[in-house]
Amino acid sequence: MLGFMFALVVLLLRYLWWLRSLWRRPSSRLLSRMFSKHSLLAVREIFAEGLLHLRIYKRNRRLGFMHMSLALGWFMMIVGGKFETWFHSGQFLHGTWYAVFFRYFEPQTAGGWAGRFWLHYMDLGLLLVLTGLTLAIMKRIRKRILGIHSSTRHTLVNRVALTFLWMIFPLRLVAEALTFGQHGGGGFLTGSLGRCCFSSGMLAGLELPLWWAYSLSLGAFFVVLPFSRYLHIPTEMALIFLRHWGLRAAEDLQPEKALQAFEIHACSACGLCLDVCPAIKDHPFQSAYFLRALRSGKGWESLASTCLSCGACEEACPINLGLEKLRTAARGKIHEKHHAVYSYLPTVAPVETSRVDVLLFTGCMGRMKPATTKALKDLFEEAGLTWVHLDEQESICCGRPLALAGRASEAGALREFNRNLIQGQQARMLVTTCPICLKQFRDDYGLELPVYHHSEMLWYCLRAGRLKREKGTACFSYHDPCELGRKSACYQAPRELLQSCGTLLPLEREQADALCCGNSLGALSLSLSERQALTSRTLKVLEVPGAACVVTACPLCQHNLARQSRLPVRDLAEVLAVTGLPEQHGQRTAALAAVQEL
Amino acid sequence: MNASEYLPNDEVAIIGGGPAGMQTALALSERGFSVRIYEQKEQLGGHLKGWHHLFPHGVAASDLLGQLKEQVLARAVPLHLGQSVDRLQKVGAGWALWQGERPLGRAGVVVLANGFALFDARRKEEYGYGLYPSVLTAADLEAVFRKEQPWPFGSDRMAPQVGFVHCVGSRDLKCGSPHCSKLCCVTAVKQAMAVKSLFPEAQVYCFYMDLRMHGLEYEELYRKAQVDYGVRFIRGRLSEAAPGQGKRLHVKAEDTLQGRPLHLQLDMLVLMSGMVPAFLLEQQERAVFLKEPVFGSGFVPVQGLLAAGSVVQQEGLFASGACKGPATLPEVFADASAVAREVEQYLKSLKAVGHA
Amino acid sequence: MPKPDFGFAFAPNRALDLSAPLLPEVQVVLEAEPSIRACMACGQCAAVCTAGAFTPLAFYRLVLELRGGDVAAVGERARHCMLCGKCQMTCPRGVNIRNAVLLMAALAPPKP
Amino acid sequence: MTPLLWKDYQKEVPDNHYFFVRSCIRQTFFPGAEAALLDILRNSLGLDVFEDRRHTTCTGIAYHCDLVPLETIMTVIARQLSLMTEAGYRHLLVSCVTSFGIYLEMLDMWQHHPEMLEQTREALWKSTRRSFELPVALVHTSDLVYHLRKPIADRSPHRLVDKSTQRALRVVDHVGCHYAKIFPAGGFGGAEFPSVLSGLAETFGGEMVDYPERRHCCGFGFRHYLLQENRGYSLSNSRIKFESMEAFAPDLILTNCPGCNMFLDRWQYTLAEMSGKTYDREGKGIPVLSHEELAALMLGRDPWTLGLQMHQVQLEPLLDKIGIAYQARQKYSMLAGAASLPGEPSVLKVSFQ
Repeated sequence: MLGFMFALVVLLLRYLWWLRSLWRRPSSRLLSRMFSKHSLLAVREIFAEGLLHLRIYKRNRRLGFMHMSLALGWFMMIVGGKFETWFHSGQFLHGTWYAVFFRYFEPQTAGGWAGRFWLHYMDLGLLLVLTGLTLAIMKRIRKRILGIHSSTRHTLVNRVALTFLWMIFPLRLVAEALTFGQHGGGGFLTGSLGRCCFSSGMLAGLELPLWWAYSLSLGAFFVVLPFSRYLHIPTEMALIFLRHWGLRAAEDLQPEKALQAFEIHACSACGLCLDVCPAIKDHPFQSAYFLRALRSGKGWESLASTCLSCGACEEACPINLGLEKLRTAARGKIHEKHHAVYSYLPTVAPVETSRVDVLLFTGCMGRMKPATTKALKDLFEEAGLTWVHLDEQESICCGRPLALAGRASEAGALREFNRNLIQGQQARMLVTTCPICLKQFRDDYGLELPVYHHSEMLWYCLRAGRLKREKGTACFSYHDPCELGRKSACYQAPRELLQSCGTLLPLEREQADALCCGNSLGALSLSLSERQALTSRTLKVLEVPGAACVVTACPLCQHNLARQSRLPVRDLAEVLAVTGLPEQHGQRTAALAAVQEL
Repeated sequence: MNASEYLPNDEVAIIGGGPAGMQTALALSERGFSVRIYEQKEQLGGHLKGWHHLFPHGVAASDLLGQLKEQVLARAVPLHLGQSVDRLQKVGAGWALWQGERPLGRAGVVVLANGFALFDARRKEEYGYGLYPSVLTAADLEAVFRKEQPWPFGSDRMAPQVGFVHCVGSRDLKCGSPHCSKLCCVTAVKQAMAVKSLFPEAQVYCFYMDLRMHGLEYEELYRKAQVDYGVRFIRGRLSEAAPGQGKRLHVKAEDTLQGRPLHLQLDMLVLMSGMVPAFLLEQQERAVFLKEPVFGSGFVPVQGLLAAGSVVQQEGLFASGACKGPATLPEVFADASAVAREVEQYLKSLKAVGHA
Repeated sequence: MPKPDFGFAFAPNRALDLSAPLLPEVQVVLEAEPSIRACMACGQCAAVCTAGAFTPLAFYRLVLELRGGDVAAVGERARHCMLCGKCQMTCPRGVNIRNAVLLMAALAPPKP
Repeated sequence: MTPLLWKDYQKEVPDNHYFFVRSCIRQTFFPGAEAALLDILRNSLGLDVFEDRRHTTCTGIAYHCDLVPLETIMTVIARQLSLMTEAGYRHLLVSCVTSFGIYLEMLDMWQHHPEMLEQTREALWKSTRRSFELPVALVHTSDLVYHLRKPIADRSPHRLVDKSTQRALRVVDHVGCHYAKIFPAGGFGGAEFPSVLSGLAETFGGEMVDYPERRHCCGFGFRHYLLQENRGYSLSNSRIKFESMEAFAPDLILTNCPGCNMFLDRWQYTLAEMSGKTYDREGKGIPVLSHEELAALMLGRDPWTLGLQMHQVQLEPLLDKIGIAYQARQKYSMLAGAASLPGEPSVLKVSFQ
C-alpha cells in the first residue's frame, strides 16, 4: 500500500522534471491537441499496444501472447476488483487497498449470479496473468520456446523487481484459495483449489501471513518500479499521449528532458531489437542496452558510435521508439567539439543548359563504381533518355554522412553547393545511384524536381516499355541496402527489375529484416574485424544455392560485399545492362556468364 | 644406387657447418654419398648459434639448431671442427683443401656453405658503433636476449627509448653492398616487438627506407607491431648519433614523409647490419675464383638462372645457402636439397665419363 | 617595459623532437581510435579525398603530424573533411578514418 | 680507414718571444680581456710579449664581406708582419680568431702561390717602403693559454668547482670556426677533437659537456650579421646552439673567438626579448667567458678590472659559485655615477646593487 503511494509520488516527480521545459512555454499546439480526438486515439493505442501488445503479437505470436496475458490479465483484475468492491459495498470510492485485499476483508459475499460472475471474472484475470507468468519463466529458461534467439540481460535492480512481480500472483492465488478454503465460496479457480487443498482447519493460521506476503511483494514491487525497467508500464502510456499531442523528440541529446526522456524510459527491454540486429550474438550496442546505458547515463558513448544505424531495431520496436534519432543525437553529443569548415568549396555558377530528362548524381561512393555509372548511361541510351552527369568531375558530399555522425548542423554548406548545382539545370528528375544521397536529397533538400534512385527510375522505364527485358536463366540473390530499404522504403523496384530478367531467390532475411553489409556510415568506431564478421554473416544469407551473383543497389554495400564475397557482387544497373543485349539466346547466356566472370 | 658405384674421388667436402652446410650434408648423405664438414669454429651452427628466437613465429633458435645437430650426428657425418679452408686447389677432377700451407684433405666435389658475414657496422662511423656502448647491432641484441650480454641501459630505465636503423650496410653502393639483405626488415620488427614485450613502457622507433616484408606473415607481423605493440615506423635514415644527456644518445634523422628533420634521445640504438660475403672479397676472389678482386658485393656467383649451386666456371665446385646471397632459413634448407641433387647429377656424369 | 623592435627575427627550428612526451589530448585521440596506429601512409586516403582536391587535407599526413604536437593545425585541416567515407572505403588497413577525423577536428580551438 | 693519431691533432707552440696583435671586436666589446692576457703573460709568467701600437685591423671582416679585395688584405697583413720583423720577432701571437684564420689563409696562399707573395712584397714596398719575413710560428692566444695551462693552473687560487657543493662546474665550449675548420691543422684538435678550450677547462677542474651542436657556427657569419635583413639567420644559428646545450644545464660557455664570445653573450638577451625564453634554469642566462677571461679569473684578477661588467649575461652567479670575491658597488664605478646605470632587459634577469 505504502509502496503504491511511494511509486505514485516518485513517478509524478520524475515526469514533472522531464516536462519542466514544457511548463515554461506550453506550446499552443500541444494544448489544443490535448482536448481533441487525439487523446481518444491515444487511449486506443494504449489499449492496443499497452494491453494487447498487438505489434509484438504480429511479429511473434507466443511472445505477444505472453506480454498480452500479463498486461491484460492484470488490467482485468484491477478494473474488475474495483467494480466487484463497488458491487458488493455499494459505494464506489474506497482506499485502493480495499479492492486489492477485498477477499481478505470480505471472504463471504452473497449477491447471486452477479456476485458469482465477479468471482469467476476475477479468477479468469488471475488465470490469464499466471499463464503469462509461466511463459515468462519458460522464456528465461529456454528462449527458443518463445521463438526468439536472444533475450535481454538484466541488471540487479531489474532482477529484484522481476522476482517481486513473479511472486505477487502465485501468492494471491494461494492466499485467496486458502481464504475460500476456510470460509467456502470462491470462483472456478481459487474456490475449487481452496476446497480441494486448503479446507483443513489446521491451515487457518496461514491465512493472515499469506495475505501479508502477497501485500508485501506487491508493495515491494511498487517501491522498485520507478527505478527498474517496469517504469515502462506507466511511461509508455504517458509517451503515447504525448506523441498524440504532437510532442516531437529533440535533435540533440537530452535524456532527462521532454519526449526523449519518455522514449528512453518507455523501453520494456522486450528484446525484439536484439533479434533483428545484424550484430553477431548480442552486442552491447543493441538498442535495449543502449537505452539502458542512456538511463544510467554511463557508457552510452561507445555504444552510440559502434552501432551501424541500419535501422532494423527501429523497424522492429513495438512502441516505435525513435532509436535512429537517439543514436545520431548521442553521436552529435560526443563530437559536439567538431566544427566543419567548407569555405573552400567553389561557387557554382548557374549554367544555361538545354532541358534534359535526367540529372544523374553518382555521389562520392559512386566515383569508386565506374561500372555502375557506365551501365546506367547505356541504359539511358537504350531507354532513349537524355541526361546530364552532374558530378562527373568532382562529387561534393550530400551531407548525409555528417548527419549519420550526428553533425547534420554542419552540413549546410554542402547542401547549399549541391542545391545550386541541381537547380542550375533544367530537368524532369534527379536520379542518384547512391541510396545515401537519395535519402538526403529527398528529406533535407526540398528540391522542386522529383528524386529517384536508379532502381526506381529503371523500373519506371521497364513499366513504360522504354526498356524491354526477357526473363533469363540467371538466379540472383538481392541485398537490400539499409539506406534504400528501411530508410527509403524502396523494396519493390529492385525486385521487379531482377524478376524481369532473371529469377530472384528468396532469402532467410530480406526487405525490412535484411542485414546490414557491415560497412554502414553510421558506425564510427566499429573495428575492422567486427565489420568483417558482420559482412560474412550477411554474405551467408546472400550466398544461397543456385545464386549466380549477389546483386545490390548501393555502391557502399557493393564495394564492401565484393571484398569478401565468393560470388560476384553487382549493381542492378550492371545486371540489367548486360541482360539487355540482343536477343540471341547464346549471347544472352554468354552475357550472364560475363556477369559472373566480371 | 649406393656410393660404391661412384669413382674413388666421389667424396664431398662441405665448407661451413652452419644451417646450409649441415642441411646439404644431410641431403647428400641421405643420397648415399660420403660427406665431410669443415667448420672453422669449434662447434657447428654458424650464425644460428647466436640467435635467440626466429621470425615470424618466434621459434627458439636453439631448438632448430639442436634438431639439425642431432640429425648430423645420427648420420655420423665426419666433422673437421676448427679447420678453416682458405684455399682450394684444382687437382685433376677434384680439389685439394688448404689452411695456409697445411693440407686439410682432398675431395671430388667441394660445396661452399660458408654462409655470410654481418656487415661491420664500424664502417658507418656516423652511427657510432664501437664508440658508444648504447649502440648495438641486431646480433648483439640477440645476445642480450640470450642473456649473454647486459642491456646497454640501467635497470632503473623502465621506459627506455629504443631506435632501430634498417639497411645498415645494405643497399649502399659506397660500402660495396648494393644488395638488399632482405631479412633485416622483418628482424627489426621481430626485435622491436621483443623489446616492447620486455619493456611495455618503452618507446620503440624503426627508421626505414622501405619496409620489405616479402615473406608470408611478415606483413602481418609489421601490422601487429604497429597496432598491438605501438612500435613507430619512421621513413628516413639516421644522419648521425652523438652523445646525449647522461648515458643517452642524441640521434638526428629526416622524417621523409613529413619532410622535416627530427631528433631524439635514445637509450639504445640497434643497427640492422646487413649480410655480406663470409670471405673478405679479395680472399674469396683469389682463393676460389683464382683471379684479381673487383670491388662489389662478391657473393658466390652460380651458373645461370636454373642452376641451384654449381659455381661459375668451376668444375666440381658448388655453393649452397647464404654464401650466394641473403637467404632465409627455409630458403637455405630448400636450396640445400636442390644443390644436393645437382651434385649427384655431376657425379653421375663423371661416372659415365669414367666408363667410356 | 615595451619590447624593442629588432627589425629581424629568428627562423623557428623545423626539427621534430621525438623525445618530447605526447600531448594528453593526442593520447586521448589515439586511445579513442586505436586503428589510427595501423596507418602505413600509403596515401590512398588522400588520393580519393574530395576535400583534398581543394585543401591541404590528407589523412595520412594528419596521422603523421598528430604526434608532432601542432594539434591546432591538425584540427584545422581535419575540419575540411566532409566525412563522406570514401577514404575509409579504400583504406587497406581498415582505419576508422571518419571517427579519427572527428576526434582530430575537436583538437582545433573552437570557432568564434 | 687511416687510423687516427693524436699527434696529428697537436700543435707546436713556442715557449716565449711573441709579437702580439689585437682583435678589433675583443678590444671594443671586452676591453679588459687583452690587457689581462698581456698582464698574465708578462707579469705572472714573465714572458716576452711585444706589441706595436702602429698595427691596424687585419680587415678580415671587410674581406669576408667582399668589401676589401684580396690584394689589399694581403698587403695589410704584410704590413703587420713587417712590424713584427722590424721588432725582431718571428712568433706571431694573434688575439682574434678571424685574424688568425686570415693569417693562416694568406700564409697558405703565399706558400702555394709564390708569385702572390712577390706581388705583395712589391705592393708593400711601393706603398710603405717596408719589407717583411714570414713568421716561424703562428699562434692564437688560446693556443698559448692552452700551452701554458699547467703553470697558470699552478698559480691559480680558484678552480672551476662549485665551492658550496664541490661539484665540478659544467662547461660547454665553442671553438671559433675560423680557428678549427678552415685550417684544422693550424690549431689544437681541429674540428674533430676540439681540445684547445676543453683541455683548459678540465685543467681548472671543470666538467666538459660534449653537446650535440658543439661544432655548429655561433651565427656571426660576417655579412649575415652586418646586414639587418640577414641578422635573423645569424640569430637562428645561435639559437640552435643554445637549444642544444640547454638540456645539459651548463654553468659556463667558454669561447676563444671574440666574435663568438660576443654573439653567444648578446644574442641570449635578444632571444630572451623576442621569445621570452632564456636557456638556463633561473632566467639569468648562461655566462660566457673567453679563454683569457677565464684564466684571469682563475688567477684571481678583479672581475671589474677584467671588464666583466661589459658582458650582457651577468657573471655574478658564476663568481658566487666559484667563490670569487667582488665589490658589487665597484661594478660600474668607472661610469659617471649611478645615474647612467645600463637599462634593464624585460626578460633576462639582472641585478644592480
